[in-house]
Amino acid sequence: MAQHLAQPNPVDAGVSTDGLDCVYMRPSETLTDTPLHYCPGCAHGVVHRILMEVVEELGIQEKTIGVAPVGCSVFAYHYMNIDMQEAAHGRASAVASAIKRILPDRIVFSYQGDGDLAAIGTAETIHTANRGENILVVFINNAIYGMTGGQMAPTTLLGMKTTTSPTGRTVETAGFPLKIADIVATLPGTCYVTRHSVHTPNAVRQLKKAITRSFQYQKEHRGTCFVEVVSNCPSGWKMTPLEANKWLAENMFPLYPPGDLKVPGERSKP
Amino acid sequence: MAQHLAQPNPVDAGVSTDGLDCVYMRPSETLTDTPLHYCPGCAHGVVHRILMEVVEELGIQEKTIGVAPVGCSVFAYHYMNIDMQEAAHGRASAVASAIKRILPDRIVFSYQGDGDLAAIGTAETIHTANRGENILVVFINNAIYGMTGGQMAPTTLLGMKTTTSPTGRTVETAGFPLKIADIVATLPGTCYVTRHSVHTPNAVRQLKKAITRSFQYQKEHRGTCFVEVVSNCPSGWKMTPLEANKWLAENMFPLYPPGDLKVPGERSKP
Amino acid sequence: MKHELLIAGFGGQGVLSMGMTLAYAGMVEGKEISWMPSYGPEMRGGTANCIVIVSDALISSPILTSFDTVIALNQPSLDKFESAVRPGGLLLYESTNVINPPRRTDIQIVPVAAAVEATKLKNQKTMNMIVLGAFLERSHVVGTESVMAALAKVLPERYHHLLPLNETALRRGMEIVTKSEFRYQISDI
Amino acid sequence: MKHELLIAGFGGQGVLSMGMTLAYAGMVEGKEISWMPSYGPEMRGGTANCIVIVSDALISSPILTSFDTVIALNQPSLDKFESAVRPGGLLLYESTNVINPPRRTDIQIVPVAAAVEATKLKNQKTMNMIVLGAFLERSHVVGTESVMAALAKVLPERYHHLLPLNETALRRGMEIVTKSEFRYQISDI
Amino acid sequence: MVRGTVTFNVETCKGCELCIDVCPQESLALSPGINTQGYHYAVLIKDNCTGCTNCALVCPDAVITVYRENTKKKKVPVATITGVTENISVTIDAEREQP
Amino acid sequence: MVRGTVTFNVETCKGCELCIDVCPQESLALSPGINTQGYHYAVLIKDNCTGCTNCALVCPDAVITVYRENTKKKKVPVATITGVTENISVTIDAEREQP
Amino acid sequence: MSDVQLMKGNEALAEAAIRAGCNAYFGYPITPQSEILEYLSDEGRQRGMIVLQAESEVASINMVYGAAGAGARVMTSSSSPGISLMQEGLSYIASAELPCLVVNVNRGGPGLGTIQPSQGDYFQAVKGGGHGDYHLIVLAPASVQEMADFVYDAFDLADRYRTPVMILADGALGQMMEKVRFRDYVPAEHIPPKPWATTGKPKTRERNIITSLHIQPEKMEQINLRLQEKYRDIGKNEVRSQSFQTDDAEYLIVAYGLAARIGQGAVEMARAQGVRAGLLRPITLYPFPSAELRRLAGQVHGMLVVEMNAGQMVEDVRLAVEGRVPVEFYGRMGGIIPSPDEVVRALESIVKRDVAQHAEVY
Amino acid sequence: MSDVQLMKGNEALAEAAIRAGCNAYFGYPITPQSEILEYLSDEGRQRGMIVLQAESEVASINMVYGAAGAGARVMTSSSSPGISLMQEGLSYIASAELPCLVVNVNRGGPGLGTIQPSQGDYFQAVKGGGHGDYHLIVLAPASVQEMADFVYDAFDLADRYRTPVMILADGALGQMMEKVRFRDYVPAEHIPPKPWATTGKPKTRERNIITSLHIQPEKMEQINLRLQEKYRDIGKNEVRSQSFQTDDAEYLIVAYGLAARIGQGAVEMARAQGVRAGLLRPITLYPFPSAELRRLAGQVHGMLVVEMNAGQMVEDVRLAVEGRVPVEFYGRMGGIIPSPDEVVRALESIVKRDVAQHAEVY
Ligand SMILES: Cc1ncc(C[n+]2csc(CCOP(=O)(O)OP(=O)(O)O)c2C)c(N)n1
Ligand SMILES: Cc1ncc(C[n+]2csc(CCOP(=O)(O)OP(=O)(O)O)c2C)c(N)n1
Ligand code: SF4
Ligand code: SF4
Ligand code: SF4
Ligand code: SF4
Ligand code: SF4
Ligand code: SF4
Ligand SMILES: [Mg+2]
Ligand SMILES: [Mg+2]
Repeated sequence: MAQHLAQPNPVDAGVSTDGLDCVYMRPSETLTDTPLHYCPGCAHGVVHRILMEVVEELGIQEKTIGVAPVGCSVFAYHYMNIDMQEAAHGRASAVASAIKRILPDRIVFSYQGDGDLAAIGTAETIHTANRGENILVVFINNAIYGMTGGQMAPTTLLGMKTTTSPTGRTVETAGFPLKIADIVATLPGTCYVTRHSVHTPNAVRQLKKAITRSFQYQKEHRGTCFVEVVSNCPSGWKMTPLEANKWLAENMFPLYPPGDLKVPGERSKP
Repeated sequence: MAQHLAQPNPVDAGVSTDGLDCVYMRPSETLTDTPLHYCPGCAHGVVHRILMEVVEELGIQEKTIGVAPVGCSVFAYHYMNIDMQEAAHGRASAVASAIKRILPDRIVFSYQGDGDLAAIGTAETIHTANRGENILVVFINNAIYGMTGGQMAPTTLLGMKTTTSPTGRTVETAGFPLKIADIVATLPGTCYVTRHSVHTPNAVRQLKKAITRSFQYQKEHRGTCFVEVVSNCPSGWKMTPLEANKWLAENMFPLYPPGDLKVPGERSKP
Repeated sequence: MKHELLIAGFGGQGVLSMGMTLAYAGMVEGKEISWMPSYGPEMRGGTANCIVIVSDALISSPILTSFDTVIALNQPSLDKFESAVRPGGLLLYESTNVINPPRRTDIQIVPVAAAVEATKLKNQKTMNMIVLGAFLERSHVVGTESVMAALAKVLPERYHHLLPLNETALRRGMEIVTKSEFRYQISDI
Repeated sequence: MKHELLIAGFGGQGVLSMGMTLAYAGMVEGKEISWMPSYGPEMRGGTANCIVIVSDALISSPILTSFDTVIALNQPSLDKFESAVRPGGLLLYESTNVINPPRRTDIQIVPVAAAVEATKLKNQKTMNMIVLGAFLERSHVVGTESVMAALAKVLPERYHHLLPLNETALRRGMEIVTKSEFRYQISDI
Repeated sequence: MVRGTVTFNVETCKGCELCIDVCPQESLALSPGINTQGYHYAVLIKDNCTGCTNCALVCPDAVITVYRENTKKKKVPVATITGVTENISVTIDAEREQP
Repeated sequence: MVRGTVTFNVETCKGCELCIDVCPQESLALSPGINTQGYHYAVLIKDNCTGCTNCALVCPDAVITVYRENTKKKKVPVATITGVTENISVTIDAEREQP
Repeated sequence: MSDVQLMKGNEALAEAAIRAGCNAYFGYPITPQSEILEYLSDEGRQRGMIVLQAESEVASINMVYGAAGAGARVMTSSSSPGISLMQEGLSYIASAELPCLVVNVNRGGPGLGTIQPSQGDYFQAVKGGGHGDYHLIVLAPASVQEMADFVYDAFDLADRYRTPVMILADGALGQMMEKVRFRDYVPAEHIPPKPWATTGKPKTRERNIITSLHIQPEKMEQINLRLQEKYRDIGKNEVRSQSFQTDDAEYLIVAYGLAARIGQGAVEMARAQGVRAGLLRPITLYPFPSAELRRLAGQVHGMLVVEMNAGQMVEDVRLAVEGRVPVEFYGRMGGIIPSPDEVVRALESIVKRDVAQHAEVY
Repeated sequence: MSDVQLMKGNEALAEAAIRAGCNAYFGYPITPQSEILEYLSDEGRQRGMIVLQAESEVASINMVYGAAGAGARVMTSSSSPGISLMQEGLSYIASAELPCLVVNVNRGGPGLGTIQPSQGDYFQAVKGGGHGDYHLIVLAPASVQEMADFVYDAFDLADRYRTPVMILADGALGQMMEKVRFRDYVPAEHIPPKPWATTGKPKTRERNIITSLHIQPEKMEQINLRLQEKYRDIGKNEVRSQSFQTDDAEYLIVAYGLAARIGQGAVEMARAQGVRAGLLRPITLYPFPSAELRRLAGQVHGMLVVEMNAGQMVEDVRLAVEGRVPVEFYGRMGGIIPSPDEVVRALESIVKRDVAQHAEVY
């Protein structure tokens, strides 16, 4: 945790930090200085930071390769200071599978939105997990297509208004919200499937633990780890960040409750 | 059951049928006279016949539209005397969904192999079921790619030898057999998910009931019905038909046990 | 007559609707018009802009890199588009939150403290109308009546009670800009 | 020299390996050869065929519609390919299970009761070798030694104990065809 | 024992033997000869068929038609009474009644 | 009460107010002014920050650095004994021991 | 003027689809055309259209296949990467001869590229990006008005020839607002009966089969010959192009879609400078107005093809004129729209060279 | 002769891939090329290759993207419908400049079509079936021997230019057995270092990023200009074709792949009949041997393009000769292979017409 003791030069000169230790600062090595392009309050930023904190703290920057498909987080490579590949929409887990098979001793993760992972990428998601690829899949579930301007996603809640469900999602036209993590958890190839959020400090702390665990399991070749982050999309939801996080807790958790869906028993792969 | 009483002209003149009623004959209306091109003992033929028996007995020939994608059963339209569409590999359920939405009062089914439905068609399968499309999906699971010459399918058993798993399927290279019916059963869009076979007369009788039920539910707009038929592929398995059916019961049933995975409680769609 | 203009600012400052109002006004006057918004992910982070062309003749390209007029509603937009004003053109900007004013000497530069005025009108949302008024006063691309007619189209029915307020804002914009002496005369060039 | 031939029958009658043996034999003799199997779903239902070309010159197309020789191992193949034999060409067929023999008068027709002979050899699998022997006797496309050498390549190691049996079958085929008078002489044409 | 029989469309039989395997009466076998498709086809070799339809059900090629004797007896009238001018009463003994 | 403070990289703040919401001390608020990105940015408005890091954890833009006083007291020697030539025994009264 | 409206190209196209009696839309969001799906999800559904947001473009195009096969008037829309995913489906649809409309609001590629306007998908649209010998009828609108008008034409052509029709626009045409007036159109008067559709087999007819599979080469060749025959007919009957100041033109600009508008601007500027320029604008990219270009090749001294790509349609122009006149190319890529004055500069260089040559000659 | 073997084209290609040091194969079964996947699943795995049967062609091509981006020598293979599904991925790979080999064993289309041999995917392969301005280097083998040899060339070209390379064969070349001898090839001597690959970022270098996204049009145009520059280089350096009896030829047959073998047969027959025929066989379909064709256009009286499709390469031939000589086309479709004598008949008709014309002239 070297960087936690490193003394940064405080930006607003006003505050005095004499005799105080720095107990929290952004990861200095793994997170670039590029300002994030996300909308104010967007969860993507938090998850990016946490991921990079873990990479920095585990000292695996040199071994980690990330894959981010198109979606608002397509620019992840601007912010994460590690080798990265941008993937076609929905194919991140296939791309990550291939990278991992070529470089089995590297730590590989994909970072995918719900439109990406649960709609166009459904087949790749299921088969990556079913093959038990030794990677971490980070699943940002904000129940909407953020980047393209707020269309309905497979994860969109019933009754939820989006630009393609202007009167609210109905079962007749669009079917039910897809709980893909629950599906993935049933597959023998996965070793750790868990659902988190970043709307409170404690939630963030939990997520960080989950990601750390996932990388640990990956080192042990336990199979696929799948971390869902129930996220917000203030812009797509047409709410303020505070409203969005409140709405998230009240409306998304009932359907997507935080917690572990699957934890490793004995290694699922001999 | 009109056609059951109709007296056919017996083919081999030798046998006398005087004073006997015809208690079983191939469906005369819905099954064409074209000889099936399937290999000797192939389950496809039985399932074709049963499907058409039900269509004939329910008197829905005029209302029924079938979709068969590429796979050994791509020629289904040579045999089933109903309007049919041939679909691209993996897309049958998407094609069927569209047909049903255009013609909601018709009875629509897709007839798909395991390579088709559980590999390339995974996304379409899951989303068709998740939307609760009012169709019947008939899933012929013979644990192999028959038409292309016996390659491994997602459903191929561990240790099973195929042309692409010459030393037997291993988890390391190919992951686990995919129990897609179990996944589909978890989706709220489905109303009836059941697994059958045609390797014994009783199994055939059961399958016929299941298909009849499925069409009934479709009339009631209950959502997606999914009927898996654990099938054989003597050619792909390199066995005689008798060996194949024996092997099927001994090796496939443990992983794909026959029986209902989901039966309708109260209607899953309001 | 052909006028090519760019309006840029933060999302939420009413950049797009301001442009659309102009376009409608042009339509009301039977002119050829095109309205081209910035679109897609570059809107993340909250900046928006649109290009409006009002012309008597057919319009070839709706997307341009230099303009007769640039209206900048914030510092980043000002920095980004100052150079896009054609020599002799007009650069009109909301000055309240601008720390580094434009430097060019070959164009007409008009600062408008619209935010301040908007506060006086007790409705920050009128800011863009004030700026629009200022622009109309300077350019006469379309008539004020046409703009009011356009507003009636652009504003959803449920906001029509705000039409008078918008007119007031428009006129206020016109007043303050006539008062404001501007730093460089076209003649300077 | 160039010989184009088609072998057709049920899957399992050894159609493909028969062709491959010929091809290898041609290779052994340093000839240009191509072997083209029927492939894909038309194999469902159990018929198979392959086209073998043995030539001194470069081979252009591996797929043809007419042949110097057609070897038919069953009735359907006979019916389907009788017409594909070039005038003056050779039609050789396994006659045991054939109900409707060929009718053409402009080609050489050689029925071979190979199945019967195979039963005598107590191994139905030798049927195709008997037919092959008959063909070699009639056409001399490749030498018997080359064919034996080829067999050693085509047969997987674990079946090499069967080589002698295959040779016997080959020779048996040669004998019976010399005995069998055939219905039409080339001279008839 | 119910009397039945089966007929085969021999030309479409592929000799897969599935019918033979499921016949409880062991009434079926493959013919030594082959059909024009080259298959040894299934034939009835005994007259003990009960018309249970097992064979037809498992046949992949819809080759088999099954017949069975009709076990339901037609009702036979016990009496014919005509020209009735006055009320009469008729009774039938239980034994002779049809089931 | 532990003493802490926070610093902001104001130019990268987007004024989402998430930090403000989670501060147990209500030490934060948005500034009336805006940064060059046009956002009212978060600032420390009280000196009661405990350095709990809540704000930094939820900040989507990694704007915040948190400082806290080091509560671990350094050990102070209770005596210095030098030039010992013979065995001696030293005892320290429990009270004066460090926790 | 009463019913003139100010609309985005994407919205105008969607509105026209509703008015054209389009029964169903299957699509997936992608910039810069998501407004089509969004408009139809609202207006379209309200006005009785089946609008299904599919799980992917692959599913979309196959749903179009199914719906068209069931006799519906049906469409999908996407942008470059999404259209690439539809290539297999398009080949199937063309082969099974199913009428439908596919809209490509072209963005800058290759790869994920940019979402800005581009004409980089010309080859894919015109030569057939899918496998096998097939073609789409390809219409290239140049204004919001045409984004609407061509929808009617597209559906009618699709039905007349039982073939997929593509409207190939670009991001700018999709996103910009212009004036649009909707043509009167009564679907019932245009939509033909579809006796071949799989609507359920009555006793009175043979079963209908929608397929593109023909294992026997002879049969498959027949299918292909029929398709080629159809493409010849289309080439005879449906070529459309627009001329601007070509009568006395010595130099011809050839451009389609948005680039044609730039070209028109350039022609005006060039003429102002005394260069006798003209513009030929292909409206149907397939079938291509080759005859008209051959005719003009006899008249002009040189041609300049202007595209928002690296040079694609220029090949069809060269194929048409077969060396009779020099054919130059000017293009911008990656989402950049050339300005009329760049085009004029490019034109001038041709003029200069041409004059120089003549100098030599005489 | 010792190491001459009798092999199927698909197997020879797969064997060559192993010998070329191909690290990984990702693919999905489809006739007529499944033998590639099958051979590699057995031999390839035994010899240390990563062989993954993907869930689809879409997954396959994106796995190729990932593996190539991670620095591996990697390939996939499929046949027409499967290749259509790869178009988006191919566009990404070309844009991200990732080296890889893609094999298309062409079958008859469009749609599901037939599994018989065809050349119907020429346009898709050469003009870019995917979106945007990109090209694949396309090699067209004509024998089982070349099915093997071109694998080495393909991988080397892919690495040299950081571009996807396609081997475009047909069902017959994949399925037929011929003699083949494997060239000596030491991968280590050919495979260059790949400092751009995402292998994990050491402190000593900036992070590597594999992407095809460039939101700013200016940037995206730069990428495109670089790609076009690369394609020009490839055009300069890598054109390959084969001539047969062209020196004194008066009539030229132009054909590639299997059709070229038929063409060769036809040339011999024609010459036997006294017609001075020759054959030019493009080996690289992209870059296309236009210069050589232009040269021959100065020599011959006419050209006959022979393809197993409705006429695709013929366009590139016409583009090359620009009307200098008449260019006729003869093709068969749906999986039918033309016979040498059909071709000769087609050639004769040209000869007759040509002679007639000359008659007029003198
Ligand atoms: C093949 C293809 N189809 C569609 C798109 C357009 N597109 C880009 S991102 C995206 C989905 C974004 O939603 P999500 O994956 O949930 O990510 P988010 O932006 O919500 O974080 C879509 C549909 C594309 N780029 N490529
Ligand atoms: C896009 C595409 N990929 C691959 C193929 C080749 N193909 C045809 S059928 C088939 C799978 C057959 O297996 P299955 O679906 O299980 O049906 P079965 O033959 O076993 O009944 C494949 C891979 C194809 N036709 N199209
Ligand atoms: S659109 Fe939604 S997901 Fe995308 S950056 Fe904005 S808030 Fe985040
Ligand atoms: S290959 Fe298998 S599935 Fe196909 S017909 Fe033969 S036995 Fe049936
Ligand atoms: S009907 Fe029953 S008893 Fe008769 S042959 Fe068939 S299986 Fe045997
Ligand atoms: S089951 Fe049918 S096909 Fe098989 S042997 Fe019996 S009759 Fe013949
Ligand atoms: S560190 Fe804790 S107390 Fe201090 S400002 Fe942040 S949230 Fe408030
Ligand atoms: S959470 Fe971060 S970005 Fe949001 S207001 Fe606080 S400091 Fe600014
Ligand atoms: Mg999302
Ligand atoms: Mg199967």
